[in-house]
Amino acid sequence: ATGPALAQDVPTIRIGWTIPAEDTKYLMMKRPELFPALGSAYNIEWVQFQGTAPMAQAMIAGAVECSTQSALVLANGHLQGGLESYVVASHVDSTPGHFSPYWAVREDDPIREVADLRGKTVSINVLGSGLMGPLTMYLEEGGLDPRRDIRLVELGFSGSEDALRSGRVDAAVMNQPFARNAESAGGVRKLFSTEDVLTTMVQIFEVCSKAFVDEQPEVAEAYVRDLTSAMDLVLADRAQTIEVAASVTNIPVPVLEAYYMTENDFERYEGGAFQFDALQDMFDLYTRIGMLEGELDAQLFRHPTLSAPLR
Amino acid sequence: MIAIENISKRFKTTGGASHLALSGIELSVSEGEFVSIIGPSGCGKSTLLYIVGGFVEASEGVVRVDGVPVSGPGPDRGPVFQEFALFAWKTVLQNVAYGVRLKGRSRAEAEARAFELLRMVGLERFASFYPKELSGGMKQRVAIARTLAYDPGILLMDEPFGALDARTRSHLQRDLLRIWEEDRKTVLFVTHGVDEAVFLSDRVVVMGAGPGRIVDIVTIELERPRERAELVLDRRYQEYVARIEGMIDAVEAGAA
Amino acid sequence: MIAIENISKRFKTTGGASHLALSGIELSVSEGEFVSIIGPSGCGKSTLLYIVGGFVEASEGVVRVDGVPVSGPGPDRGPVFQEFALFAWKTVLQNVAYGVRLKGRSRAEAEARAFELLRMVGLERFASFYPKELSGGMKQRVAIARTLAYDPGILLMDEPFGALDARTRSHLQRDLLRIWEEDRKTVLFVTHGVDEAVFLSDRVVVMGAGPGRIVDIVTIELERPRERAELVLDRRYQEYVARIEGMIDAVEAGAA
Amino acid sequence: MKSRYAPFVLGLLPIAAVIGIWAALAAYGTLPRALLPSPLAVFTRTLTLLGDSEFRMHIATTLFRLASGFAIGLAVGLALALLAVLDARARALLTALVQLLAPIPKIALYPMLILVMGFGDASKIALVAAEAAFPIYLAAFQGLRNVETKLVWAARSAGASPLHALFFVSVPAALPTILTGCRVAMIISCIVVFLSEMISSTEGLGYVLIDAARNFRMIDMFAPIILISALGLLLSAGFNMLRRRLLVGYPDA
Amino acid sequence: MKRVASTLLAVAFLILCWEVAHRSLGLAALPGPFTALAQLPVILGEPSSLNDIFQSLRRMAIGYGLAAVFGICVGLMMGRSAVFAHLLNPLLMTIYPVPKGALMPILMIWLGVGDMSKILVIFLGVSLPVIFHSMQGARSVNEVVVWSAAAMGMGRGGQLLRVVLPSALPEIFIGLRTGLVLALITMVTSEIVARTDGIGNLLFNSLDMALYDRMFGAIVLIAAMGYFLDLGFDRVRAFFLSWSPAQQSLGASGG
Ligand SMILES: Nc1ncnc2c1ncn2[C@@H]1O[C@H](COP(=O)(O)OP(=O)(O)OP(=O)(O)O)[C@@H](O)[C@H]1O
Ligand SMILES: Nc1ncnc2c1ncn2[C@@H]1O[C@H](COP(=O)(O)OP(=O)(O)OP(=O)(O)O)[C@@H](O)[C@H]1O
Ligand SMILES: [Mg+2]
Ligand SMILES: [Mg+2]
Repeated sequence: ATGPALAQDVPTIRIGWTIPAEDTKYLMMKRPELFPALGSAYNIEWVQFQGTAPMAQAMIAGAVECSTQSALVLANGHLQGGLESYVVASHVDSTPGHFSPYWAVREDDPIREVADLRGKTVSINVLGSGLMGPLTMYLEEGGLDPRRDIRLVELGFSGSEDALRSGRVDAAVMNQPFARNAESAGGVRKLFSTEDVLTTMVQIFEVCSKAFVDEQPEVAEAYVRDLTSAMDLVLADRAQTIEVAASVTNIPVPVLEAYYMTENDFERYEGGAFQFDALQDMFDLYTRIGMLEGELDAQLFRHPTLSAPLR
Repeated sequence: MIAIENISKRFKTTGGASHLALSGIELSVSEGEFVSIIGPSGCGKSTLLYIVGGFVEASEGVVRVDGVPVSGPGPDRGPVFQEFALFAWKTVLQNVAYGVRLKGRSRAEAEARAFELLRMVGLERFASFYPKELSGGMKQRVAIARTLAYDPGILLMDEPFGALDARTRSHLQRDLLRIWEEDRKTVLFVTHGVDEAVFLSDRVVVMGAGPGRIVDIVTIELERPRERAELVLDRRYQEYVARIEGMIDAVEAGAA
Repeated sequence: MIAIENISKRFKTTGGASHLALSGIELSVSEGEFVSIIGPSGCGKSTLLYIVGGFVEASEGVVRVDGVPVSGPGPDRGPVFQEFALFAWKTVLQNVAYGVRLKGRSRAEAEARAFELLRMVGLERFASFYPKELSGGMKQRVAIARTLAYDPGILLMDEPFGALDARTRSHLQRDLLRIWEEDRKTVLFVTHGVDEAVFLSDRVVVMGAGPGRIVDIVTIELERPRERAELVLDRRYQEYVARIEGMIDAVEAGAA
Repeated sequence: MKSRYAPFVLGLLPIAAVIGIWAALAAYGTLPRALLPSPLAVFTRTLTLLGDSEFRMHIATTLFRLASGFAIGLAVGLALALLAVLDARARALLTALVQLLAPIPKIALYPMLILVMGFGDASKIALVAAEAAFPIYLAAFQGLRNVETKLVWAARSAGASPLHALFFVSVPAALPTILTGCRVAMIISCIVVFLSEMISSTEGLGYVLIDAARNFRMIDMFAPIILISALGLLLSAGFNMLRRRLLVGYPDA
Repeated sequence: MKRVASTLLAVAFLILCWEVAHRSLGLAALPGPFTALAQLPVILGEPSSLNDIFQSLRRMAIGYGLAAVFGICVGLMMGRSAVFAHLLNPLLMTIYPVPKGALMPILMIWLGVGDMSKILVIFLGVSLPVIFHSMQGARSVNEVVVWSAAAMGMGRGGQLLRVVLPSALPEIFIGLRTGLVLALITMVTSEIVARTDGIGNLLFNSLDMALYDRMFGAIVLIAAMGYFLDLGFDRVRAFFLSWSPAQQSLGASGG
């Protein structure tokens, strides 16, 4: 979208992304013309990753400036990897009245409550992922030790439904868009939801490295401004959002239509505002169950000015 | 009995050309007969032997052994190749014992037989050597011993004594004749030595080149058993040698 | 001038034994001399040639060429190997032209020279063939042509005419002599043919086996240029042949 | 005596050099400390971990998967190559099948393998076997077809059946090539067993590695890597010994 | 002709196996062959997919080319010089078994997340078989042939390039063929961690999104790429090895 003559003077930032549910970034990718600063004040080199952990590593290595992150990876990246960064905007969260990841069992399976999970095979997207927190809480409340009393296997969200139906696992973790597919096909039922443990969970959000923000504050600010307006555009035009998401993720439009931006989807905040309190709650939970070594203050990741919404 | 009926062989070369190596070969070798083939380099002697051995298919014609068309190699026809073709991963002894073991003999029996033949070719001291550790002539002798060891009814020998010194050669000629006289194998023997051919054979086939064909067949009517020292003084022997040498000269002069 | 000084060669065999192939070889060959080596199979003739060529290191002793110790192969010494060792990926013409090109000649020059030598060995019609498409004797002739083509000062020839028929052989003997008489190369020539050795050489070295050693050296005092047809009738020639054959017999009888 | 150890010393030189560069980078480089711990730290950490029985269990699990996967791959690869050499129709079909199947990244089918064969050893062994079989098949097949024909002729004339000639002439003649294929397959197996454990596992060195990576414990990431490298060295040494054993007498041994 | 027939037979056989597996397993992760094949025109109709394929092939060509040159050189030298083999063998054996994915965090610093690291991964994957098979090829060269060249006055380098290389070529081609297969596989897997563009991106994104039809469509595409590359490779090999005695008269030896 920029002339070659101009491109030389314009700084380029490298931004890590994943699929799904980063609609602001998809929009910036696919409709750069909607963002006047993009291409004139700065350029973006998009780098797609598999999961948030590799992106945190890439940020530590200085291979990208900003990326999508989740709470636990951010915390570990800071505590173990020395990653200094700021949370600049929210992507999606789980809140009451919106979608929260949950564990499902087969409809006809006699598993009804925590205790029934003893000795069963339970899947999780990534061993030691953020969802481990709510699961541990749930199991411990029911008197089960997650390390001994169940068999925990790692299985990406996409494989959950198949594994559950084929009997490879007894309880599988569900996330969008796979949850909605499984629900519409029937035969599975919700056992418990993360919402039962944590009412609000920050799911994924945008993080920029401190080095980048300090060195190129104007660029960082322009980026956050664009994220803000992108979120506004996302919320304003559902049809366009779905179209863009479908073209990036290749998920068929009807599938998205069925749940996207409904109450069965995650919450997207106006302007991409970020809930530091919710992040703190999650840190505390992780600390309590031993997934984090020591207390961590969510305010560490808050920049005094650089935080969506920036208009 | 070997009946070679109207054999032709045409090769396709990598260059794309087609090369007629043998044309209309007719020859029949009776049971227990010793036939030598002699002819200029490249006239198709080895190729003819390969066809009789069943290794190479003729482009035309058929070879029958005891009336049965040859369709592949078999233990009735034992070849000794110009290039030796020893098993590099076997010792000299194992190479020679190989064919014997295939006939179902015990290891001990096979090795005893192998030693016998190694003694014959003068290599018993090298039984534990590997082929790469042998001289050219020694490899050739191992190849001969390997084929003789399993006692095929027909021997197809391609210049088997080519790389040997005179004494070893005449030793082996004598031993080959002795073996042949004992159980009258059928032998097809390619050589460049006219004296060797006359000394050993019942008939000598003279081949010419361009394309490979049979020029003449000379029947050697010398009594057996033959003794080299006597034979060289025999007028008939000398005449045979001279006559065949003359033929070859004529053939080659014609070709050149 | 080649000076072979007290050369010994000991091989370690795979079996773990150690095998003395050559022991205390002393020989000096003057510039432009034609020396043949003759001896029983496995007595170390090839090994000796390899050492002079610089392909194999002696266990003891040193070889000097014009006073300089041999430390590796060089274009001053051209070998013709018993196993031919052609470049399988090159046509006959390219094989022969190869060494010439390495001397910096243009492609056209090299091919012209190669054709000349192919004509000499009677293979000009096979210039575009690959080695796998040649008969044994044809390969041997290509190997000879390849070495002669690049015109080394010293020729190291290991049974170069072994796989050839009598006529081709005597042709090539004549051609080799002609080349030699023209520019007096130094030649070390391994052969099993006593007549060949006497016909070609200034001196004939007789080797014995177990371990390989020089038994005697016979100086052939026959005038040059030599003509085969005349020579065979020459008493002195016949005496040389008989004398050397007697020596070899004695050597081998002793070994056996 | 000195010369007996010379190859060994020679081989250690470049490795020592790599470790030296690593140490220098860790000490003076501009790399974040979290990304590149010093070799000393890594080695001591590896030693500590080796003392841990749980860690040793991880090693055992990985080795078991590696060995069984490779063994199956070897058996399948060799068997198919032999079949292809023996029978013209099988050859035509196998050649076409291999052309179609070989380039498929088996790792992409791994999620399906999990569903069919479970999360345990079976799916991982199957993946290793699938990746190991192809290099072995290709090397064995080509090696067997390149065998000097006169050797086979000599054996067939001595009365060897085609099958016997294949096993006792062609296979030994092709052995150097087959062994090279095995060597390649061995290393690929190492990589794949780790990869499979990194993708989905609850035990094994690959899991240790990915778990450390996710939790940014770089030093713990290096421990399995050091062990894989050591395993590679060990396998290479074993392989060379085997090769010397098997290739007695061969001109190129 | 025969080749086409056997390929068609193999394809039919595979489709049959696939269909049977699909029906008997009843997994969403394993759609039927025809559903997957129906995705091909869809995938090929997208400009972004075509770009993916092109980018992958470009990286593969670079990685493969570099690895072939490097692997042949190193392998030949290792095969001809014991010192070289002793020196390099242990290093290679310590480097090669390490999964490159694990090193990504460090590689990213030096090479970034773009082409370089992916090309490196392909390079490592391909050079492995090329090195070892070249080494084997160089080892089994007939010494006397090398001597012949040395006697003509050819230097060490010349011998390696003009004599050892062609002699070892049949064996080197075994390595190059295995390398071709590995190039495709590593090309795809190199795109697991950091995805910019490429056919692996297409494949793994479909996998992550549980778009199995599309994923198998991509797999079919990769297999087809492999098939045609292999076909071309065979032509090249036949061209370079026409002189090789091993390439002829297979009928009799096959027994
Ligand atoms: N690599 C080796 N390892 C062990 N022994 C060897 C090796 N090469 C040759 N020899 C031995 O050295 C001796 C001499 O071999 P050489 O090839 O020089 O004989 P030769 O005189 O050329 O015989 P021929 O006339 O048969 O060619 C033989 O006894 C042979 O067994
Ligand atoms: N594979 C092949 N392709 C093309 N031509 C071939 C092939 N094999 C042999 N020939 C040709 O066939 C002819 C006969 O070869 P053959 O080896 O039978 O000769 P020969 O009589 O044994 O010669 P020699 O005495 O030199 O061994 C030769 O002209 C050779 O060039
Ligand atoms: Mg012949
Ligand atoms: Mg010799």
